[in-house]
Amino acid sequence: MLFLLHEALTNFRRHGLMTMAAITTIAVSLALLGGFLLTFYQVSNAARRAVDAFEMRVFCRQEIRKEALPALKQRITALQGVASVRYLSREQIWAEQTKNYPIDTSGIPNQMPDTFVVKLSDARRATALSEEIRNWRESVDSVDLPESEMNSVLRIADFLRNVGMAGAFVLVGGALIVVSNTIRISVFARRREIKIMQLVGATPWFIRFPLLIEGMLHGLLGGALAALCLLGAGHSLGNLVRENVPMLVPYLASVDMLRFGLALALGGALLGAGGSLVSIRRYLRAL
Amino acid sequence: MLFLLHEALTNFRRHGLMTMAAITTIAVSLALLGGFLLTFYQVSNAARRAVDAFEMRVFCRQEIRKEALPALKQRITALQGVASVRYLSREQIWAEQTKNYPIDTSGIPNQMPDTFVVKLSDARRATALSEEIRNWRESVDSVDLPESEMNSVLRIADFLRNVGMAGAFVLVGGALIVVSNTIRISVFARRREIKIMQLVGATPWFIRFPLLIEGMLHGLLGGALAALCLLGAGHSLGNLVRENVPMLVPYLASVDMLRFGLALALGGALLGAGGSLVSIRRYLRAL
Amino acid sequence: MRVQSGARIGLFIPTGLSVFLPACPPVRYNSRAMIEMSHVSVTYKGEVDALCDVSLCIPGGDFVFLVGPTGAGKSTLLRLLYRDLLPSSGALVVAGYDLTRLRARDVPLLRRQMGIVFQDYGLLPQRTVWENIVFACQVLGQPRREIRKKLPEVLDQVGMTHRCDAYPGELSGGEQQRVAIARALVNQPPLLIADEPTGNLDPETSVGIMDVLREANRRGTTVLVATHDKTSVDRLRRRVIAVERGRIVRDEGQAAYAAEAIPILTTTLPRRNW
Amino acid sequence: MRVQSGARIGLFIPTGLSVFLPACPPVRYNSRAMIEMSHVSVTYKGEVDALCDVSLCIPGGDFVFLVGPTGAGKSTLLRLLYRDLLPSSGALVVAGYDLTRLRARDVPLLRRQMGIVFQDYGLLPQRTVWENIVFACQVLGQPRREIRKKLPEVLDQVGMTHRCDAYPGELSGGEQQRVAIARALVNQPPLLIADEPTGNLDPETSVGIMDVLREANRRGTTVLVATHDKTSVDRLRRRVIAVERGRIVRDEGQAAYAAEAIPILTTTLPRRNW
Ligand SMILES: Nc1ncnc2c1ncn2[C@@H]1O[C@H](COP(=O)(O)OP(=O)(O)OP(=O)(O)O)[C@@H](O)[C@H]1O
Ligand SMILES: Nc1ncnc2c1ncn2[C@@H]1O[C@H](COP(=O)(O)OP(=O)(O)OP(=O)(O)O)[C@@H](O)[C@H]1O
Ligand SMILES: [Mg+2]
Ligand SMILES: [Mg+2]
Repeated sequence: MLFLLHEALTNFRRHGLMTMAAITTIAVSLALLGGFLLTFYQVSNAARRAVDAFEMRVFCRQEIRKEALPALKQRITALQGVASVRYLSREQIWAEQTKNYPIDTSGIPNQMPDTFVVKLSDARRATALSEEIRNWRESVDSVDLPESEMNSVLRIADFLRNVGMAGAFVLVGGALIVVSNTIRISVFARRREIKIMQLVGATPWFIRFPLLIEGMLHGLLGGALAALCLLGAGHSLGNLVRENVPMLVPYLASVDMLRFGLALALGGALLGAGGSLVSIRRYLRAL
Repeated sequence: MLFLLHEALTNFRRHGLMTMAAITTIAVSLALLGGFLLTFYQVSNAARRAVDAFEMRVFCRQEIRKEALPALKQRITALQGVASVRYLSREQIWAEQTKNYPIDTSGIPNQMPDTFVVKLSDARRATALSEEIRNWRESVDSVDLPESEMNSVLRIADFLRNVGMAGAFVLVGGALIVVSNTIRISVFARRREIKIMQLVGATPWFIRFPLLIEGMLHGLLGGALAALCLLGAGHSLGNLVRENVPMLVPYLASVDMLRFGLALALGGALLGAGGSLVSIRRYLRAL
Repeated sequence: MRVQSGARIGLFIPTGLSVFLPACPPVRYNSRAMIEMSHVSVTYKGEVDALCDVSLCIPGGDFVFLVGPTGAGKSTLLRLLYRDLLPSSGALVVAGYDLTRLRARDVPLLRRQMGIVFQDYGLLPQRTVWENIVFACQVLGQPRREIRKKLPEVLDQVGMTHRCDAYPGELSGGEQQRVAIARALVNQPPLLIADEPTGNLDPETSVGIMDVLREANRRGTTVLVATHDKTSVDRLRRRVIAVERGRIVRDEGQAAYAAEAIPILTTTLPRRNW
Repeated sequence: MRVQSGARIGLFIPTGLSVFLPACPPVRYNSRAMIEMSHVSVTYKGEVDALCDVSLCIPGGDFVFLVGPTGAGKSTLLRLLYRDLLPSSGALVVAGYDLTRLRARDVPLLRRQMGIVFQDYGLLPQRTVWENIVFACQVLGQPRREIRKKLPEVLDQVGMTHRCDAYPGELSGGEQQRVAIARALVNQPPLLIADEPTGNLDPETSVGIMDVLREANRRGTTVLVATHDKTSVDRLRRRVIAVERGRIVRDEGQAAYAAEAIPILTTTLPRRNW
């Protein structure tokens, strides 16, 4: 075991160029893949938050009694898909109106209704919810929902998610192609060595294992390199966002970069090991 | 010449695996690069159009004479950074207001001013323009500019452009690394052949030229493959956008995909040729 | 970490290595013959007939020369024995393994029964002379301490002790050939197959190498040598199998040798006018 | 497109090819000697002294054997001549080129003056026998029609006509060696360097190959052959240079040969007890 590991490590020295090439190629592929996944995650997260930012406004009937309001608030809160409910009294609203539009409101009585501002936890249920609440005729006058904007944003978010998923698949495919090509070539360049080892009586596993470990190490190092790059890039990008476009900050999702990096490195290792296994098999099978 | 080309082509057959690996790797790299560039172009274009969508409203003084309005319109249009000016008479506006808010407007006289809706050709000049127009005290009452939203969008657009540029550089670097690795390995695998050719008396160019052509063809084919994929992907993405998120259509830029594909293929050829040249030199220099 | 235990880990191959050896050994025939070939033919790519209906029996402990002009099929015959090739037809039993029925995963077991000197040496280019020979021992799962003990001896036999840290690319043709021989000998295999082991050696060294082979034979190894070196063939006076155009044209045992020595060797006599 | 013109383009190498030949040939010394070596030493990697203070003069038209035990430095000496190596010290003029001053880009010019048979054959593995030999001609910019005319002859000389569409990997050792010899001979170079050209050949074929070399020599080619094949050395009775541990220990011209033949050849005599 130890000896085979040692083999794999000395192979690094023996095939300097190949090692360098394999590691950097894997690093680039995984960095691109990881970068895309992170971007995709951030974008779809931002889209989700944009949708979440939409509020539904429930306007109560003018004749509603103040005592009935807490019960109504309760009733709305209890509905499925509602995240939070905030009460705005008609006096509050009117005070604000008169402050903002002194000309338009001068000499007019307070026509504003008591209002509940409803934040939704599931934007997709918005229409259904508004329908339901609108049916409470005894207390609710009307429900205001920025339906068309919300639908637009929802559709865009959906679209982005789907396209992003497809893109991720394509990228994974691309990374697989590139990495497997690299490993295949580097095993191909050693087919004579493999042949000699077989002729000397080495079992397939005896040949395969060091190459496997080597491929795994290539993948691991490449993945780690990619993770490092992404960590750095993500950090400085985060800073840039905070400095230049602070209005985007609420839309940022925080990512556990340590975990992500680990996943990337492990993914690389898996990719490398798998790639070697597959490409060695060809040369081992020919007796 | 012809003979050397023939050499390069038969090398395709001689090194099947290498050829396949090189072409697919180059194709993947270039497709990713191209895809990123296209996305980046679309996004920054969309951001630009979003900024362009903002309008400045110029409210005229109540006492302005109708005859003075065309001159004013002329004057605004003549300003630098103004794309178009649309006139809304106070009567028009009031009519719309009364229709939309019958309760709020009933029994009030028309307080609306004559208004010019100004589309900007350069959002960056918006603040300066508004300042200037605001100074025309004799005819202009006030200027309304959605400054904060506009600034937000502008900053986001700028940010996206800069990050995109950086991303493009990183991607170009990544593609260069991957492609040069691939070509380097495939030349490395042939170093013995190159050595033999030298010993038989072949001049460096006699060795280099077929490899160069070969690298170029790899790049060309890889680039063409990438272009084809992008063409297909772009087309179906465009259709998807039209079907699912029609509200995004006005933000779409049309790209001359034929030209883009050609550029990609040519870029690939250049990359391949350059990569081979550089990596062959190493083996040629050693006597 | 104690140096002592670290050193031990470094020196021994852990028993976990045994997973790399096939679990159940295949059936071995109980035959006195080391090599039994009957009606074997080999056709490359359906075109070149390299061997035609060759039958042959080499008992264990024999020392056999395989001679014949270039392209006669000597290497092809040897490649059959270590199952680098499968015969197009015919039966073949080597060291008790029926090669026509041997499963692919048992091939390493067969090859561990033999030491092989390849015509093109077949040294691993990225390993030093020492590492090349060590590799052949590690394949058998031998503990490193034992390997370290026996290596100097075999290197000394072929006279390559002074260059043991060189890479094959840094050796002369003859030196590479001697390393290949050392690698084949190091495990004292029951069967030794040597393809042109003295092709790049000067006559003196050739004689030395042949003596090493003879010594191995005396210790019980069956030796099969393909060679053009008729001087050695002549000197050792062992069984000679002559191949020509894929057929065995002569097979002269040790007994018959003395009487028919001259006809075989005519071509090597300096005076021959060709 | 007319078939006729298409065929012509295919058959001729356009004159545009001349850009691939260096423009100005380097100064060539007007010396009668084909090879002049004086006080040449070669030290590999600062450790191994492969050649020590070797001086040597081979006039044009000579036929010289280079003999010596393995690792003596024969291949090293030959590699110097085709500038695969630069001497660590000393002066070296080959075919009129001063190798210590030859610019890298003029090296191809030097190598075109010679045909080389490498000890490890050095065939291009991805090309057939035919293509390998064609390549050596194309390097000189010869028109394809001419190449096609002379190839069969040289293939016939080494007896490889029947295998001319095979790849080197599909040939036996001796066959590869013969292809390498054919490639070296095909351009009828002024200088022929052969490293162990008969190492993998049977005695009969060896004699045939040596005759081919002698024939080339008779047509004016200077021939330098490193070999262990003392039968041939003996038979041809030419100048013999013996190298041992990097030094020239004997240099016996054709004239001196007859008298001193026996001492050189003792080691090849079958009866010698070693
Ligand atoms: N892989 C192959 N494909 C096709 N033909 C082959 C292959 N290997 C060998 N041959 C042919 O089979 C014949 C016998 O080859 P083999 O290598 O057995 O000869 P040999 O007796 O070893 O010759 P030498 O003494 O030159 O090594 C030759 O004609 C050779 O060209
Ligand atoms: N690239 C190298 N690096 C280091 N040492 C080398 C190198 N090439 C050859 N040598 C050493 O130089 C010495 C002379 O080698 P050379 O190849 O010239 O011998 P040779 O006379 O051709 O032997 P042979 O008859 O076996 O081919 C040998 O000891 C060899 O190990
Ligand atoms: Mg052979
Ligand atoms: Mg040599």
